[in-house]
Amino acid sequence: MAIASAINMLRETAPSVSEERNLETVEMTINMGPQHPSTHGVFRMVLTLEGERVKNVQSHIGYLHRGAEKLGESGEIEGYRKAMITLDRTDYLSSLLNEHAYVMAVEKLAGISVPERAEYIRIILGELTRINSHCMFYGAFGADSGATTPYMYAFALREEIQQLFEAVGGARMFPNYYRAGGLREDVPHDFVHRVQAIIDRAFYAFDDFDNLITANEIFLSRTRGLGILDQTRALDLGVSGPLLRATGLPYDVRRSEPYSIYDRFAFDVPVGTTGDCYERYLIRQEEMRQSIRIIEQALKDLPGGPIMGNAPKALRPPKGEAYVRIENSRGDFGVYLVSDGKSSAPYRVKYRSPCFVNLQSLNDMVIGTYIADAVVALGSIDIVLGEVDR
Amino acid sequence: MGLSALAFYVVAGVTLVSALGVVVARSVVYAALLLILSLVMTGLIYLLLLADFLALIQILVYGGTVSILLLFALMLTPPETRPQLNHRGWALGAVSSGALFVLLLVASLADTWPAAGAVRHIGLVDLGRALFSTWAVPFEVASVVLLVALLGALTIARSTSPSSKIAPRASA
Amino acid sequence: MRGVLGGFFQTLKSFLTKPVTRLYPYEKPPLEARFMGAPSLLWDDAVDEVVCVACNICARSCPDDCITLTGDKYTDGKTNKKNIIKDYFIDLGRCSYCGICVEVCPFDANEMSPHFELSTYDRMTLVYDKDQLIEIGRGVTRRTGKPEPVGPLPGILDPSTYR
Amino acid sequence: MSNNAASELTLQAVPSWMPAFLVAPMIGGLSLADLIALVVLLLFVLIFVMIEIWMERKVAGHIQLRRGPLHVGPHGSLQSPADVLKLLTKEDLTPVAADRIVFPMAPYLVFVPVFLTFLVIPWGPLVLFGNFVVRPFDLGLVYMVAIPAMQGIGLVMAGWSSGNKYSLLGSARVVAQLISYELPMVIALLGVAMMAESLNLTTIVESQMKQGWNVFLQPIGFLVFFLATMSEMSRAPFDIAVAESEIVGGPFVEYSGMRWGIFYLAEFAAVCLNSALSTALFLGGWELFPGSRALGLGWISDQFGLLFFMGKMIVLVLIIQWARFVLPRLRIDQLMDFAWKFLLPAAFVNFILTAILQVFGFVPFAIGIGLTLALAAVLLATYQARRSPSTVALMRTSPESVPTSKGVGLPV
Repeated sequence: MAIASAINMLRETAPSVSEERNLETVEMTINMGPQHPSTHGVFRMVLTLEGERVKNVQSHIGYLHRGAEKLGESGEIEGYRKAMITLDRTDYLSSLLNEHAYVMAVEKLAGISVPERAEYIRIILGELTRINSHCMFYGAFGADSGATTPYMYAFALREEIQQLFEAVGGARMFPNYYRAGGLREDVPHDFVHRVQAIIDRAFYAFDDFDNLITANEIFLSRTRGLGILDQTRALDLGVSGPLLRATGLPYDVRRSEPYSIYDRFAFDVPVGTTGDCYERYLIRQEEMRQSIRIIEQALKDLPGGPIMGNAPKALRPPKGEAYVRIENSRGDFGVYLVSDGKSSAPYRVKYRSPCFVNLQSLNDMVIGTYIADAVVALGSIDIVLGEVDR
Repeated sequence: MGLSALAFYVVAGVTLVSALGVVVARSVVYAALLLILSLVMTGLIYLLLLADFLALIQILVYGGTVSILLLFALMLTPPETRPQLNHRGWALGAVSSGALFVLLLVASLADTWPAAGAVRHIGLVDLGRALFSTWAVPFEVASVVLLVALLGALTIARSTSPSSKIAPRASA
Repeated sequence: MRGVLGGFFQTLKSFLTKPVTRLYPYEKPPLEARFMGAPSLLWDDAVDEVVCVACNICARSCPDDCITLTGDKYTDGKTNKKNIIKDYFIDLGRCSYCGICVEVCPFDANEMSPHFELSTYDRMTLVYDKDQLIEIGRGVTRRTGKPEPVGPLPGILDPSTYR
Repeated sequence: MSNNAASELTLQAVPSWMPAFLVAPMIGGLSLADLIALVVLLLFVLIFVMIEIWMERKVAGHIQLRRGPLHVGPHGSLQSPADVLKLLTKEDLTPVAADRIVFPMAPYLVFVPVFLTFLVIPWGPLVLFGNFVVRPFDLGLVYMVAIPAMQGIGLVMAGWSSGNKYSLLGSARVVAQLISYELPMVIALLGVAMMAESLNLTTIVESQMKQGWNVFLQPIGFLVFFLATMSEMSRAPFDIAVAESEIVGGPFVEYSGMRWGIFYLAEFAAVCLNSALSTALFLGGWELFPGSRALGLGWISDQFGLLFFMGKMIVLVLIIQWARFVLPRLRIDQLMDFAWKFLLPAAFVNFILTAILQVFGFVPFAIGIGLTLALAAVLLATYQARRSPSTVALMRTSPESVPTSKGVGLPV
């Protein structure tokens, strides 16, 4: 009897090892962001983990929502100018590229022509902005994969580009320099000289970038084969920019539907084959070099002449709508404007921001990888939260 | 009773108290931490017996490695859901450990021990010679046992569990 | 292995080059001629009074609504303006330094000054009144829309220092 | 042999090292000299850690085109004392979810093992001051493996008791890392022990003066030991336990003030410790250059050995710091792969080669080294061929042949 009861007691207390459940790791939900060093601002991922592995990820956005589109529709006077101020601050890394899209939309809406010189200057500054933004990606991506030095390398080059922006537009990040019909004012007289100096510097800088981590075995093993997005899935999600090109599709708005004067320049569109994080990185590295090519050609052909077209002083476009797409540093950026023909502010402003769309691919990339990979995959999308949340 | 005896009583007392704590503690992690303490104290007892090599190995293996593994397993239960130990089987535990204690007591009283001062520090060279000549077979048997345990652990770990159903997307 | 070693050599190279840091509080950054700091009110030295005529266009054009001004009847008779400002406030904590107020001003009465060091313990001190705005605007000349000045601009980077 | 147990257990008869610190106070055997030595050692560690932190920040600064600390003292050299003052005056927070008993205890359990390990290091002689070899520790090699292993418990306790999931993940990583890297490290050390036929660190240094530095006789062993210790102390690129871009500092997330400072102290003391151990075990300790004794220059090492030891140690510290600012971080599975698939086999190869050297002499050993290197080269080549770096294709396409937004189905 005593033995039987003892055995019963054992049965009660002993853990049932035979059950498979006991070998499972307990699921853990961690809250990455909005205050996390590698969620690029105020992005928040809720990760469901099994040990180190990510089982599920849920993204939360909106922490930086400022209603940029609605603010763009306000204003009793100068509404078309005011919208650009808030647009600049959505994607704060490609502000001049987005300004370009916006002024093109206004020009289309109001039927304003742009002088040659202004177009060339817009191209030069836009491509510099692209380099500026890709530098930021380079630094942030390095930091996400655990290397601290790329940030500083990237910022040394960014600093000089921003110094040029300050000289041209008066501000380093949000110059508010383009106007419907041209530019706010002409570039400084030593503009060509200074851009040339930046190009010369950039060639060395890109080599330095490459030497630092591009061929690094640890970096390769961290990024290759990670976050693969195949072409059909990418198209289904509406992904654009370097993410789409990494899947092998040479879709670049500058090439596919050349806007402004991009059809005059020879440049190559880098495409990948597998669509992993490393190829996204390589594509951005190559795009910086191609941007330099475009800038060189534009500088050579930079014409003189006026910088303002036939824009009226008080802008009041006729009733209608306009949609303009450009290739900004993150992908296919679109501006949609509606004018009611009466007010001096747009009736409706809508931005199609590439980050917001690209971010939808996060779940495809992250689920099934490790936490460390989740950070790298998020970095490879190169999000700017200001643009995602708007 | 010299100072060394005093040292022994202090160390042995701490060992016993912490060992008792292992059984009594309601939190598994506390139990594990107290177990580590008692294991390290056992190492100190070895030291007092002039078995310095054994003491260090005790600290390395039990204090450093085994206990970390133990804590590792416990940690995977998040703090808010960590199991509280129930003491339902205490009677059985008391009886079995009491029996073991009696057995050890009888065995140690039956054996003849060297006099307190006759404890000799055994050098590493002698230890090595003993392990690889006199005790070579048990030594090898022990290693085989460890290997079997290792393989068993591997088999359990690699058995199909729900966690392995998530295919890693990263092929790297 | 080669990639790792390449990183080591690259960092060794950058270890031996000159740092790019500017010691900001001790070394002032080179400000470009067009640098847009806080908006300021311009002072007409010829008649020794403020240029502004309180037309309120800047306040209405401001995307951030950071300008508040009230006008007064102009009685001095030195110029032929009808109104002059009584109060003029700019909340620099809200200002986004876009320069629209300068652009839209029909009287060239304001300009973006190089003033940018705004650190303070109290955000109310960021609301600049008329006198402060005139003070930071002293010596600033109206540049926007004027032809480019000839000669080297301050803060131009010498290309020979890059490498 | 005396019959009196108490007199038996004096510092001379007891293997003279660990009781000196732990048991000696209990048996009344701690001499004033021991006490002074301990205080001096503690002061040395504290001061060296401060210098080391300043060094690291300067190295980081200049590598990253910055300047590093500048304002406190000449070239910012007093930045570390200033930081210590700041940490001392900072509020010491204990999170609500933290465990009240374990949480405050953890930092000390991390630092104390590191400090205790400093006892075994043979610092070398200096003229006028005599030899800084503290004691001839017979089991030095076992001691220096066993005691730092205790550090892991402290880290696990810190991670668990913080009540933070990030720190929990961090301490899970610490455990995996410690267990994987302990093994290759110990096996790499077997080669050293076999070369010197002793576990005594002083003997190991002296044997290197006779037969050449271990770094030349045991290059594989040195590599394995150096990398394994770098991983043990969680330094980049093996810093997955604190990985600030993933788990924001791991076990230390919730610590603040001086408790956090003690973790920091332990981390940097560990860098110093492991550099010193590498110097003693592989770089000939306090010898000026290999073979200096044969050239009749042994007296330089005998007089100023301490300086050479410190010099080598600082060079190693600089290399460790350099690596931190170059390399990205490994992922946890890659870290495990590296330990089990590369370091462990390499350590075994080193072990076998050392056995060959000791039993069959130098010629078979040299052949073995050659074969190993050839094998490694072949393996590396196949590995590289298997994963040749991909490049991005440049599409020199005309605008017409490029897909348009309609063609790719992007929303208009």
